[in-house]
Amino acid sequence: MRKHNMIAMILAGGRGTRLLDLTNKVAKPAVYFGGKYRIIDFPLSNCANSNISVIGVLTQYESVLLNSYVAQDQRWGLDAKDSGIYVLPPREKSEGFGLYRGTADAITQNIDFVDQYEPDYVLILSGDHIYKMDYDAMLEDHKRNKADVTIAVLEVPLKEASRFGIMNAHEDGRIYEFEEKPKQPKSNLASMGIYIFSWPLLKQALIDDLSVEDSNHDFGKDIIPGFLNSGKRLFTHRFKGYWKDVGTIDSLWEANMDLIYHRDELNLADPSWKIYTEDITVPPQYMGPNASIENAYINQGCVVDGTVINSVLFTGVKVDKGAVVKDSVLMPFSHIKSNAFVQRVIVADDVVVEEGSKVGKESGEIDLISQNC
Amino acid sequence: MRKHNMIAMILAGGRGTRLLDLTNKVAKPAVYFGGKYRIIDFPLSNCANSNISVIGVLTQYESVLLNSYVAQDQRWGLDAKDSGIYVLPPREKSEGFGLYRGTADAITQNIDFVDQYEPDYVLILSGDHIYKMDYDAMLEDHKRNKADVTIAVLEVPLKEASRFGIMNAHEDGRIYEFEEKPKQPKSNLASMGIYIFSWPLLKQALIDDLSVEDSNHDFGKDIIPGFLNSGKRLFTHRFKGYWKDVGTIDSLWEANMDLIYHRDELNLADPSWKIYTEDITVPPQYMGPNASIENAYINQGCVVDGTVINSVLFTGVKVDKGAVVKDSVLMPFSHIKSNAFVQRVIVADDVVVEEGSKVGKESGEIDLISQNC
Amino acid sequence: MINVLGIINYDDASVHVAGLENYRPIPSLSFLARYRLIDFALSNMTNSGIKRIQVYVKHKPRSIIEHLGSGRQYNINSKHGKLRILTGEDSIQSEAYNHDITAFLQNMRFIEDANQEYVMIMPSHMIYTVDFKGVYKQHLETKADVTVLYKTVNNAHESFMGVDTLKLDDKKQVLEIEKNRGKYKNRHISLAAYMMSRELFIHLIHLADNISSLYTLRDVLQEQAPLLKMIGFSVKGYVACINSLKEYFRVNMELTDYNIAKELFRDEWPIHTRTSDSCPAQYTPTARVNCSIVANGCFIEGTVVGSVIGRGVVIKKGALVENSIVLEGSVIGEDVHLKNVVVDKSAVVSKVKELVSDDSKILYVKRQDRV
Amino acid sequence: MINVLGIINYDDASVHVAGLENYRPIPSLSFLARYRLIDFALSNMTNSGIKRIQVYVKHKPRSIIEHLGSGRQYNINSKHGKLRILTGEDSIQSEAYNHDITAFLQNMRFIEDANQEYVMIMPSHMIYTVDFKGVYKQHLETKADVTVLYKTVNNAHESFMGVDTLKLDDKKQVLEIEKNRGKYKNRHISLAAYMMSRELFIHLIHLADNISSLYTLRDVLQEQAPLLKMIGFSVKGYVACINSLKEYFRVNMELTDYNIAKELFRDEWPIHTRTSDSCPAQYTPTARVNCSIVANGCFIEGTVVGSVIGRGVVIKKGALVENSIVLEGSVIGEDVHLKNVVVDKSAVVSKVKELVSDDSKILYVKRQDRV
Repeated sequence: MRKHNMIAMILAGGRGTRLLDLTNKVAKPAVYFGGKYRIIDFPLSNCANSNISVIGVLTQYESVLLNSYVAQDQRWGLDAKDSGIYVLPPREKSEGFGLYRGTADAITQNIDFVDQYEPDYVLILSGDHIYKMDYDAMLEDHKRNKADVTIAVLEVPLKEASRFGIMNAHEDGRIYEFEEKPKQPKSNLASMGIYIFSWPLLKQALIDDLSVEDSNHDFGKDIIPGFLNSGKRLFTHRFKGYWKDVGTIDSLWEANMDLIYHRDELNLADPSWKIYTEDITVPPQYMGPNASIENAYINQGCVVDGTVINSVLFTGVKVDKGAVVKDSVLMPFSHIKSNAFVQRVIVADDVVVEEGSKVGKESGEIDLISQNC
Repeated sequence: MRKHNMIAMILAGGRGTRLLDLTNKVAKPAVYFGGKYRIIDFPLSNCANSNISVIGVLTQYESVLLNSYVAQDQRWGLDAKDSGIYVLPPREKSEGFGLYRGTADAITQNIDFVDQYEPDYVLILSGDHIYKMDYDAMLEDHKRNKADVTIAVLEVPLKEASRFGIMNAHEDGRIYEFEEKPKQPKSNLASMGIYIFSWPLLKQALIDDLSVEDSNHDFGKDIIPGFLNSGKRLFTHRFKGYWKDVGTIDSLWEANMDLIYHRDELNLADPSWKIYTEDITVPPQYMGPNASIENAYINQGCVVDGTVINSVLFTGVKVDKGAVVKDSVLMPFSHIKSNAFVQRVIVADDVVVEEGSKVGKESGEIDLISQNC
Repeated sequence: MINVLGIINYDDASVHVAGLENYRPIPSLSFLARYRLIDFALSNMTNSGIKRIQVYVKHKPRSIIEHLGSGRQYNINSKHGKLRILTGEDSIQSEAYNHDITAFLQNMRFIEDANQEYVMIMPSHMIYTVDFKGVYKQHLETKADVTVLYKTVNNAHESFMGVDTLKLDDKKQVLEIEKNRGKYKNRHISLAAYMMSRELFIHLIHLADNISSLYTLRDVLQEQAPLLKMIGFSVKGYVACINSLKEYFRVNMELTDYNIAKELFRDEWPIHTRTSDSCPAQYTPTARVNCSIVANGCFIEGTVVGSVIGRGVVIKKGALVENSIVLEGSVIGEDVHLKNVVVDKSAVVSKVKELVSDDSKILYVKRQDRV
Repeated sequence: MINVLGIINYDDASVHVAGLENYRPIPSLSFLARYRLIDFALSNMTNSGIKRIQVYVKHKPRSIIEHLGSGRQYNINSKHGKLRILTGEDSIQSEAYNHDITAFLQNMRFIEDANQEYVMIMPSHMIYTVDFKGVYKQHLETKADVTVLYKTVNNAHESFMGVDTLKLDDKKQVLEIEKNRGKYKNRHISLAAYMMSRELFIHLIHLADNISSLYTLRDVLQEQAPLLKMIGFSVKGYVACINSLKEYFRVNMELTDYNIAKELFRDEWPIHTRTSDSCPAQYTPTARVNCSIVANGCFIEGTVVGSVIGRGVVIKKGALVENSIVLEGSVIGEDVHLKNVVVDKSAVVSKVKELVSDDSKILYVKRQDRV
């Protein structure tokens, strides 16, 4: 097995129950975003663009779709000889079966997997977030600081800081304190849940953590505080740019709308940092004689002969003549039939909105349309 | 998702305990065979050569190595757009966690996976056997016979037939009876555990089987007899050629020796039906000034400066000056140091036989050398 | 499974797509915003279960090499299958000698070493879909020496100029092959796609070479037609032949009608191509787009009508693109008006505000040009 | 990470491996039973973290296209990375004009569009291992215009004929470049491998073209050497230059000594190549093999001494192969005796039982020949 400098482990076990029916059949990281992507395309593409070639994806729950989605490593170019994406659900061992009990435990149960590659460093990521980030630059920071742990942090408005895990750091970036959702935050540097650990050190900490009786086996609650207490060198890595956790139907809708209203914040057209995804075989998009398109983000395979305003249309969506789609997100292969009226909704994949139907409302919460109507 | 005519499901959950230490760390399908291969390379390469492009591999137990091995689908050329090898260990569902309770249950728990590809046919295979077989020809038989189920069978000596599942069939190949290990076998056609099912039919049978109280959820014990009883069209597909189940150290050693003594039976040099495997980066094999090679099967990366007789040497094996290797199988990167004497053994991967050591014996059972000595 | 070696042949020497062909070989001509011509021939082959394919490229192989890669996007198994790109290996003194028979002879060992019993030979400039499993079945059933694909058309007086037409008897046996000179409306147009045994193919190559060093496969087939059992296979559905800039333009325009395009793009017969991993097309509040085909990665602020817009094209505010084809990566500047124009890759039209022509003449803007 | 575009350049026009070069370009020359020459340059690049690589191929690109594929075997990410095969796009009238500067000019847009700040240019006929991260570091530290790799040798009177040598001052600054005429034993041999900014590279290409349409990159560098800060980077370990059949033979033979080969093949610096998926080598009870390198897929019944045996070679009973190179797929028949012979691919030596030469002259058997 070829030695690798750094491998990535993506925590993709999130169930995403607040995304309602969207996560009935798929785990949250496999939820659609941005006209052609799934959320987990972001960390996976970031890895590929950051020269990381081995990735473990830690899944849990009903995840056959997520598992088979990420297993196609050529989608992210990770099909070179010593590259690969490996799906790591909980497994039976001779000592019996165990679900992952916490974020740290998910790694602990896969120490044998990581050891195969003899990495110097391990990058821990979440599969739930939308952002573009160069992990190679973060590793450079880690090395320059001679850090034991480097934690990516994001400036948040101070008044919102109490919703996050906050890192209190010296000017040189060295962290002296970590507060989970502090009532009186001392800083506005929120942890993004992205860590680089020197692997031998992490491995030892994970093994030690197994025998701590009241441990939650969690990075934020146990491993990071443990390192801080034992005087290890923890450093921040500042991230600037778009970052979003799309935990609810409203925030998922908002993030999609950001692509229309805030094109520069999350620019998916940048050729130097492409987000890769599944390549579905469909013809190019067709705009019919009655089409009216205004402020939209539309993927190939769409056939539009109606009106589309301020909306995101995924692969293969059809909007028939006379139909009006406003302020909405239409997921793959959904079909808005003629004279239907669709406003401020997310239409789930393969859903048909029948002729003349009206869904959504002018204001308030975003509706999820997950059944034909 | 593109519709597929036939997909394959490989039962790869075998623990292989009779292979002793060889299966401590890896499941039986990942055990090494034939100088450069692992056992599961055979069914996987057969699939690739038979134009099957989607394969589910059903694993169980401690299988991280097996899982990451088969996940590298480019090894078998299965990295085209709509191709892939998918690892399917047991998983948690909303109704709780379950191991695979039997061969049929392994498929039942993955009905959702199979359904993604809308196959007309499903091929069920075992990951444990060494053979070359064209499943496309078997499918042709299945279609021509308008069969509901086609079962690959092999002629075995009648006196050994009572060790197998025996198919009693009419002249046209239609099976009228199945006997598991019969004391008085009526035929010598043994089931190879290779089935083609028309998927809609199998799916219904699997669902029905769930509610049968005393079912073993096993193809041989439940599903096949059930189909026979209900008058379905079951046909044999005759296989001629080399086939081996390597369940013990002795039979694994024998199968390796077959490559030297019976070159024509399992010809791995045939360019029209290659067996594909991991491509480990090593230099070509070196034969030193003191090498003496006689009747051997030697893979790239080996460095031989000693005597090798009637033996199989895997990738990267070293045999130093003055060492003698006779009638043995040396697994990857094992090292026989100078003046050691090795006879009738399997040396496990990475094991070192020290200078002057003597292992194995002239006759009797084959020893497995799994520790440095 | 069909026991057939696929061969994408050179396009006929009479195929000339003025302007565009200076920069890439015909097979890698951009088509309908996201395809290359060769995608249709290759998708037909792999969708039909042909797994080993040879692609002969005359000139400038780079774009083909990059577009095809290992053939993964066409669902070719990268171990058991094989997509081989073959060029003439020796330097050719005169262009006249640089034809398909020369290329086949130079690569004869790859034809001889194949273990398929039959070959299916076709060029890449004919656009249609066909299941070769049906062709194979007919070929075996009729015991034909050669099965030749054809399309019965009623517009041979306007399109398919210079293309071979077949004179068939009532059993579809080919009696004669002659060029379409545009005299008649109704013709059986040969698609220059042939199935035959590999043995006969090799024989014909050597025969052609013996008769004349300028003979092409088409020439030897025409000459041998009376001696061979050559049977036609009728192709249904949409067929186009891209053999001139005029036809290239007309066909692209015709397919901006979704009802016509549906004949070519059927769910069960995917046309595969290489993904560029570009993001969805972006339309700003000022965009107006009708009767058009738009590829991913475009950024559209202006008005587009009856046009084909390639990947990553930018159409700026106030621009009006009518009845035009804009290829990958080009920029149409503010207030520019295009009508009946083909803009080649990575060009910028911004200084000249009017590039307007009537239907009878198509304007062409060169690759990377600044206009 | 290093911010470098890798360029595999044409080999020097003085490189001629008689016989073998008629069938393939130098970069795809078979080497040491299972490699092609280009594997070494490419492995050096990808092992060093160079992810975007251009390979310039002069003639007969097929074997290179097939060998390289998408570059997966060299660990190039197939999305973010890029292995691009570039050929001269225009037909060249005279071979003298068909040099590297012409090829760079014809593909200038791919050089201009790259977003790496530096380039690393090297040919494929020099065999050695080097970590370009070290070169990059030195290049930045010394603020050199050009860093040129060299090897200090003591056999310049026998090997490296016609290769550039460097005259260096004590700070490794290059004072002069001159051809090795074999007059001296101890020389600093230039490996024709240069690191420079992409900007300077583009400048030099245009400069060369302005000075003379026959100037190569090497020529302009030699001429500009006094004006540039050109610093040497000393390569340690095994270095060979395959510029003649004699050197090709000698180097293969030299590397049959495992102790010498160990210098080139180090565990932490894998030399990648394309797998042929062949089975292990088979030795029958009559086989005798010493001091030799054997590739997979061979079937050996005879005696092999001090030789390099390529993939899938068959050596029959009674055959004696001494001090020879047998390339892929060839068959050495019963009782045939070879000594100091190079047998090209897929040849069969069976009728002539003695092909024996002394050390001073190497015999060559053509590809697919029947002897």
